[in-house]
Amino acid sequence: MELTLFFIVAAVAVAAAALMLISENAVHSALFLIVNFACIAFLFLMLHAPFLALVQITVYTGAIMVLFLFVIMLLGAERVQPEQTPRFSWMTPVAVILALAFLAVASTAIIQGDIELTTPRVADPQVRVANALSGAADGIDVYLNDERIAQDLDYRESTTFDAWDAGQYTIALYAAGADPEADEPLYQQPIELTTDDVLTLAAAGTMQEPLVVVAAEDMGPIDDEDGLRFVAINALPDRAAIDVARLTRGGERRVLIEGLSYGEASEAVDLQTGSHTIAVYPAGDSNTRLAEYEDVELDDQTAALWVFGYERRPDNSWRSEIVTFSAAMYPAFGGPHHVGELLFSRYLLPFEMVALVLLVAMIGAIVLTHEAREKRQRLVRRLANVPSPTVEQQAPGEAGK
Amino acid sequence: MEDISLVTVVLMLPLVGFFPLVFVRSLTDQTIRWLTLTVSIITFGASLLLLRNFDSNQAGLQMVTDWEWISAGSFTIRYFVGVDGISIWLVLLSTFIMPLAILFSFTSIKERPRLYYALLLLMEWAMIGVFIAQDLFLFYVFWEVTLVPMYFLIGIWGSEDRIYAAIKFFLYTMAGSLLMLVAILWLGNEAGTFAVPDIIAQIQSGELSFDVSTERLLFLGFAIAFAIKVPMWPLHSWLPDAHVQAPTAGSVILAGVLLKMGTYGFVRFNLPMFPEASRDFAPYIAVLAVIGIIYGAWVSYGQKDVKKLVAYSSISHLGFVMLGIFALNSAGIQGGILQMVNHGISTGGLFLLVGMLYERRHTKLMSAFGGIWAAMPLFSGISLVIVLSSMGLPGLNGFVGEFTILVGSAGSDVLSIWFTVFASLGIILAAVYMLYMFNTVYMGALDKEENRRLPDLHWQELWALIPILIMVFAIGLQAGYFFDFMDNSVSQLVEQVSGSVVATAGR
Amino acid sequence: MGTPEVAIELYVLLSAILFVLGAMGVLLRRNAILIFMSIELMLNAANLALAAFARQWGNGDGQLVVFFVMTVAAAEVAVGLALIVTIFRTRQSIDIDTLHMFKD
Amino acid sequence: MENFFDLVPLIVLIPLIGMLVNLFAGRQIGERGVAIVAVGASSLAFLIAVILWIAQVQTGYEPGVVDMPLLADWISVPSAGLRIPWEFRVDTLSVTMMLVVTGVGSLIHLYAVGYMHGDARFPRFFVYLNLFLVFMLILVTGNNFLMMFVGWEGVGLCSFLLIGFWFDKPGGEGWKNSDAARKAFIVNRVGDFGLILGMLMTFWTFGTLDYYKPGEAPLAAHHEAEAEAPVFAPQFPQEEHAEPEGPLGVFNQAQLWLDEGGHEVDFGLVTLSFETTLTIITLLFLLGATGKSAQIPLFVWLPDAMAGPTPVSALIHAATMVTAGVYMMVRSNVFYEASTTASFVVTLIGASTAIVAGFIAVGQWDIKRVLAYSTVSQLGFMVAAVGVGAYAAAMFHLVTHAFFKALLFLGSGSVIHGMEHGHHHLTDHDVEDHKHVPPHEHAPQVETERFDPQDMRNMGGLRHKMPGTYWTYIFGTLALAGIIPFAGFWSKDEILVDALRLGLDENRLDGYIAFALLLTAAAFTAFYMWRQVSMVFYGQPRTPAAEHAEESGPVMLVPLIVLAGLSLIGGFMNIPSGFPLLGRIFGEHQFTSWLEHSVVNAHAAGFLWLLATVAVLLAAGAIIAARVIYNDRALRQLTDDPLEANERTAGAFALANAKLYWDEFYFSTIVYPYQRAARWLADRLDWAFWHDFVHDRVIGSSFQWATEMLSNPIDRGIIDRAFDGLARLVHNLAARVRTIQTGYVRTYALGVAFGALLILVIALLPVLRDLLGL
Repeated sequence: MELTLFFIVAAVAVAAAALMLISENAVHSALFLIVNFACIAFLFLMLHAPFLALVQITVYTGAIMVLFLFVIMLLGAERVQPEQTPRFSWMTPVAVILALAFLAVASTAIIQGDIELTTPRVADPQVRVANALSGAADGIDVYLNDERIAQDLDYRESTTFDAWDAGQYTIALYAAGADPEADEPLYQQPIELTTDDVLTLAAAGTMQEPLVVVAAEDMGPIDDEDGLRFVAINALPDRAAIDVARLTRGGERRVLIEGLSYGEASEAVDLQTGSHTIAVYPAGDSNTRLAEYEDVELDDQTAALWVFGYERRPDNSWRSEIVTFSAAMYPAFGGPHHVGELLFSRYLLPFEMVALVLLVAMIGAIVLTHEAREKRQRLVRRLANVPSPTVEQQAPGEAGK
Repeated sequence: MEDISLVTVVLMLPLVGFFPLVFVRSLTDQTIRWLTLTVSIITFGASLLLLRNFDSNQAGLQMVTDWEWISAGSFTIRYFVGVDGISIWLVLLSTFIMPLAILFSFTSIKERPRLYYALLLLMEWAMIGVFIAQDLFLFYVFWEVTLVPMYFLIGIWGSEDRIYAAIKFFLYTMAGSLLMLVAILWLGNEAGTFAVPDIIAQIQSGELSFDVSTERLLFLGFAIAFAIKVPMWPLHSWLPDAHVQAPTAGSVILAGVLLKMGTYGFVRFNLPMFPEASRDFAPYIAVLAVIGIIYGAWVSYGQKDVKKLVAYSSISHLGFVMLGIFALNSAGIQGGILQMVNHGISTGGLFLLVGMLYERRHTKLMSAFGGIWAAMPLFSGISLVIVLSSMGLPGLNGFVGEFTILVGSAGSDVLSIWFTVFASLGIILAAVYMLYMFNTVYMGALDKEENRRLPDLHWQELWALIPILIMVFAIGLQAGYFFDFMDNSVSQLVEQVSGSVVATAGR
Repeated sequence: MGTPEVAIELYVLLSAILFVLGAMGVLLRRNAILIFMSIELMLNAANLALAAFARQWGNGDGQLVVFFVMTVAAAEVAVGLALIVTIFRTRQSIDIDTLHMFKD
Repeated sequence: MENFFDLVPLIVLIPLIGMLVNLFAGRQIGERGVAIVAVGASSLAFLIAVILWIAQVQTGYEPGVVDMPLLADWISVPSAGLRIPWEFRVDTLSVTMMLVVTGVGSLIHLYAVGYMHGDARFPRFFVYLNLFLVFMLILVTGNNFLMMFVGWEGVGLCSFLLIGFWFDKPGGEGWKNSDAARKAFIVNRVGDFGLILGMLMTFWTFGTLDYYKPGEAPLAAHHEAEAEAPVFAPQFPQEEHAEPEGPLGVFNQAQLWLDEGGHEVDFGLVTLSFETTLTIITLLFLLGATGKSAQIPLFVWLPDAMAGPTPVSALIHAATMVTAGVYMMVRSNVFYEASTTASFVVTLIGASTAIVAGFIAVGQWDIKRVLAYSTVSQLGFMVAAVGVGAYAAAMFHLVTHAFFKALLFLGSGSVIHGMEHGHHHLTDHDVEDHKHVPPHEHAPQVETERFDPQDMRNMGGLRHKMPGTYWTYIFGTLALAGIIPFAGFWSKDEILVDALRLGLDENRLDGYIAFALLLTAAAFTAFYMWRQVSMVFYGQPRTPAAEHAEESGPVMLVPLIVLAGLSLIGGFMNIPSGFPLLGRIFGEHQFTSWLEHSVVNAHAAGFLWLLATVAVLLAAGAIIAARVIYNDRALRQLTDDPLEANERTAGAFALANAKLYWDEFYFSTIVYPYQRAARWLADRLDWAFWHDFVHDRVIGSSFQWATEMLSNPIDRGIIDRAFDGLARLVHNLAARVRTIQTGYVRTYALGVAFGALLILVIALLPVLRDLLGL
């Protein structure tokens, strides 16, 4: 379906361009060009560039082409005088050959070239730390190799995402304030960061058996307006694999994740926004309900991380608890939000420069089209000093005699 | 230093006039002239305030402005300006000479006044900058900027051979300053800063030290640039060309201020930054200075052209200045600095006089004149005073400088007494060529018809000369006042050079 | 955002075709305004390619460049049309072949 | 009475004010006004000098130091220890000089009013005269060497201006005057060279240039004080002798070091013993003195200086300025006393100048030149007196000489004035008689036979025409010749006695030499003076001008009469001890004892009957000889001098007439070589060689040569030949390619498209290669 649409639009675009090229009347050419631009705008939409499509329509078709039409009308330059003796008759074949050659080379390159359709590379691996480890009094410290990435992180708290170079690291978990040189870590494990990873390092378990679960999150945009996405981590102390299910209002059980083993993170799962009741079962056993969490509230367009585990109560008893960490999703690709974000962060300077260019161009246009006043009188430059008449020279001493 | 010091104000004042001249096209010639004159007089007034605010009990820099200008890597180039006893009189000299040159130009410059006066103001800006810059790089920038207006002044408003002279002037000076640039970069690299006081402090504390040959090379790098500017014999060849071809105001500025940049450079940079090398080179430089004194005087006497005579006399006079500086003691250096000012005033005055003669007769050959005292009594009377000042009549300014220099060189620890003896010969020779000029031009019978009806001074010319006369007498009779300002700064400098107590006379 | 349904090559190919058409317009037409429009076409072709690559890499940078190209194009059009108007005023023609002052 | 010392700045300021008034308002106030201002100023200055004299006497000859009002220190470089204040010194020596300068000066001012009457630049003349007084008074009143130097150079300047006063006389005379002025200045500068060096050495020896610090009394040498007590002992208490406190002035410091002995002076690179230092300093000062006081070898300017108006010759070149050298040496008597070598040289120079100038004077025709050489000769007497240690005698002779030489110059001026008057009278008559003669016929005659009113050959018999002038002139001549009891006798006698005493008592050779030369010179003096008197006043008028010469007016005669009186009685102020009667009337050695308060080494000479008799007889003999040679017969027709006519003396006379070829010698050995060298340096070395050859040719052209070298031989020889073919190829290609440059936009666009394709191909080369299986 999309392919068909593309072919139709592409055909229209090419046709419009060709017609523009051959129209004798400049007004017609302009109108064809508008069609072409509209087609391109449509293609932008298909390329997940809604913002550009919008701009294409408003700026190009709306402003620039109107300007063209205006100038054509103003000058009455729909047609140029046909030449008596065509000056560049040789030009047409040469240009056509050149164009064909260009096209041939380009298309070969495109078809034969290495345009790979792999997953897009977004960025360096992003890492954050979340603390779902109940019982640590002052929170925890987490080290990636020797660098501390979280300090005194309290229970239910998480850090923000930070970019890291891809590579092998060791992750180590300490009680808050511990000296990494001297003290033994509570837990450590190797971890590999690869590009495009968005990882949450979730500390979980109990102080007796702490562990760090590496959860890969998907922050990419969700098509569904009300959608959200979550990842679950099994940190229940009985160490069994679990199933996670959602209980509907009607009491129906919709399984979201099956067979999540201890210390693992699930795949990202999409979910509708709203208040949910989540239940946990041993894997494959739908009768024994290990825990049930009511009214888990989740916002739309967020990525959530659920950690199933036990929480130590003030009276030192243990209770099953779900700890939720959420983060905002990336904005929709190509949307105004996305473009705007880029524009005002990484591209601020070019943006300003372009704005300046625009300003200068405007002033330039005004100056150029401004009716020139009568020409300023040019001063005739004369030689500065008139040479002196030479006077007969006299030797020193003689003058005084 | 957040507040803008008075020094910066003085520096920027000429630009206040410069920009309207450049950008406002509708000014009439008359407006341009008066605007320029007003700006230059205001600048002079502001520099007089410098004098009032100056604390002569202090040796170091005063009225400092220190801003970061360019920061590239480890290099920080600073807008670092200020005056001390060494530079204050030279700043004043610059601002003093400028209105006179401008006033004189009223009648003599008819072509393209807007450009001309704009260049003069640019010149003033750069000259003040040279004397107040305390950052080597900033100094270099100003130093080079002075070349540009002077190049155009000679090249556009000069006489017949102006292009040749302008290019020669430019190339000659440029050649020297490139060496200086290398030395500046080297030094800045070693010291990690371009700020002169910092470098001096580092050198004095031993934090920064060079081996002998490096120090000598650096010394020479600066010295050659300065020596060309002074100009010291035998690097003087550009001077007569530039002077003779330049328009009068150009000659006045050239002799009055530009040449001082060289001698000032020696005092400001060479002595405190390379004390060892200065002591080692002092006799050699003094030899050149003494040769310059005698040679300049002698060659002056052989000239037929008044302007050339005055030009060569500069070589002689600046030889005295150099001798004083490289006596490396307080009297010598202070005499040298005062003599810079004196030379600026009296030789500037002489060039004005020559310009006035040229305006009237369109020749500068001495043989074309004779006996004009009878025709132009006022002009000749004033000329007499300036000529006498130039040849060092006691009671006028020239003598005080020369005498103090000789006192310094006679008591110098690095120069033998013979330097003084030969330099004193210059006093005789100065009388010889100056009186030769005065006799042939002003005295004798008025036997040339065209000289009979020469008009006496115009009021503008008179007003250009009166300040010179005032200064001639003021310095000549009250030199103590002028020395007061520099005494502390110079004795500090002498300590830096000699590393020991200042030598005093007697015992 | 999965893989695009339409192969990116197709977009790029289309872009190439449009570009060549634009180039031919520049070369073949004598009307200065038309040449201008052809240039706009070429710019749009390039934009299309950029957008396609952006889609392919899932990277917003390409789109940003498109945005900038559009802006500069707007500037260029403003100045260019102004020039054309001025030239028309003096020469009473916008035939590019009558303008050959470049040589001297 | 000390308060009166504070008047001393006025003595400088009053002439200064007079000068300024005449400078700025001279044309407005008219000749009379100018005269009143100028003469008034100098008279007031004289009045102040008199007041100071009285004040000196009243205060017991206490020296005083007075600051200049309005002005602060002149030069002060604290860190170098250099401090030159504007300070005036009032002591007996300076007051003596003040009295002479202002006294004689006032008379000459008065005389000049008459003499310069009607001159176009009358006001300017008096501006210069007053300016001269200013500088001369600074010279004598300054309390340090540098202030003296201000005056020293300043009077030189005035001398320059006044010698060249008539610079615009037509017919080459103006140029001659200007050159004479320049010569005076430059020759003086040569002397100043020595003076400056001497001052520099003085400064580095003593750390100051002050004669004495304020409140400091001159110290006499210890041995001197004991050995030979002055007739009048110094007035100050003994304690002040012993322990002076604080920094001392140069003279006291020198005295102390001399008394201590063995002091050394450190001059940076060399160390000299104090005595050697003093010798060098004094010799350098001597060079200065030979310039200003016209001694060998620098006396040549003074005769030429007679180009100036006669009052100038009288004031500057006879009475005051030229004695500055003597004053300076007397002022530095402590130095000269200490150095035997220097004294010897001084004696020799003075004595030989006296005799050489005396000899030359015999051969001169110009009335003023005779007097000029006479002045040189008399200055030689004074310098020799300094050399033999007769400081008081030198000053005494200075004063008396001021009287009679001023008188003689003014007298000669009166003669010249009368002659000119006669000449004018004559020419006016001529013009009146020959009114019908067209001017152009008359004019050349005047031009070719220019009348010289100063040539003594044109005079004769003026005794009857100008009796007042004649009698005063006789007084002056007798005084100069040293006939008792005129002033010159006493002072000259004292010098001779001192010279002889030096020889006899200390057995010093220079004493004998000085005595012999000076005695001979004295004889010459009497001879040439009477020769002059004979030629001017005796016999019959030899020209119509002389015949019509008229006596000058009273304004000129009054100063003559006053000066004649002074020439007669001026000597009585220093009657030597042992002279009968007069000593009892006027007191003995009054002047010497007056001077002793400031000139520590001044001493009085006794009186030698024999010597006095011999000297007077010698002078009288010379006068008689002159009268015999220049008798009325010889004077009747005076184209040749009788001495010239006589074979035995002709050679000597020619030599004297040519001034011993002294000028010629200087010109050929110094002036011309210097000029030629200057021209050579300027034209050849500096311009042709250094400027044109080295800079333009060598540097400029070698740069050009290098570029051409790179472009021509290397390029043409190697690269060109090798690539000639290629070049031609490229050329042909270019010719074709050039057609591309059509100026049509579309062809350019095509080029761009072509280029774009090319780039694309290159960029995609790997892809294409794969595609084509390469």
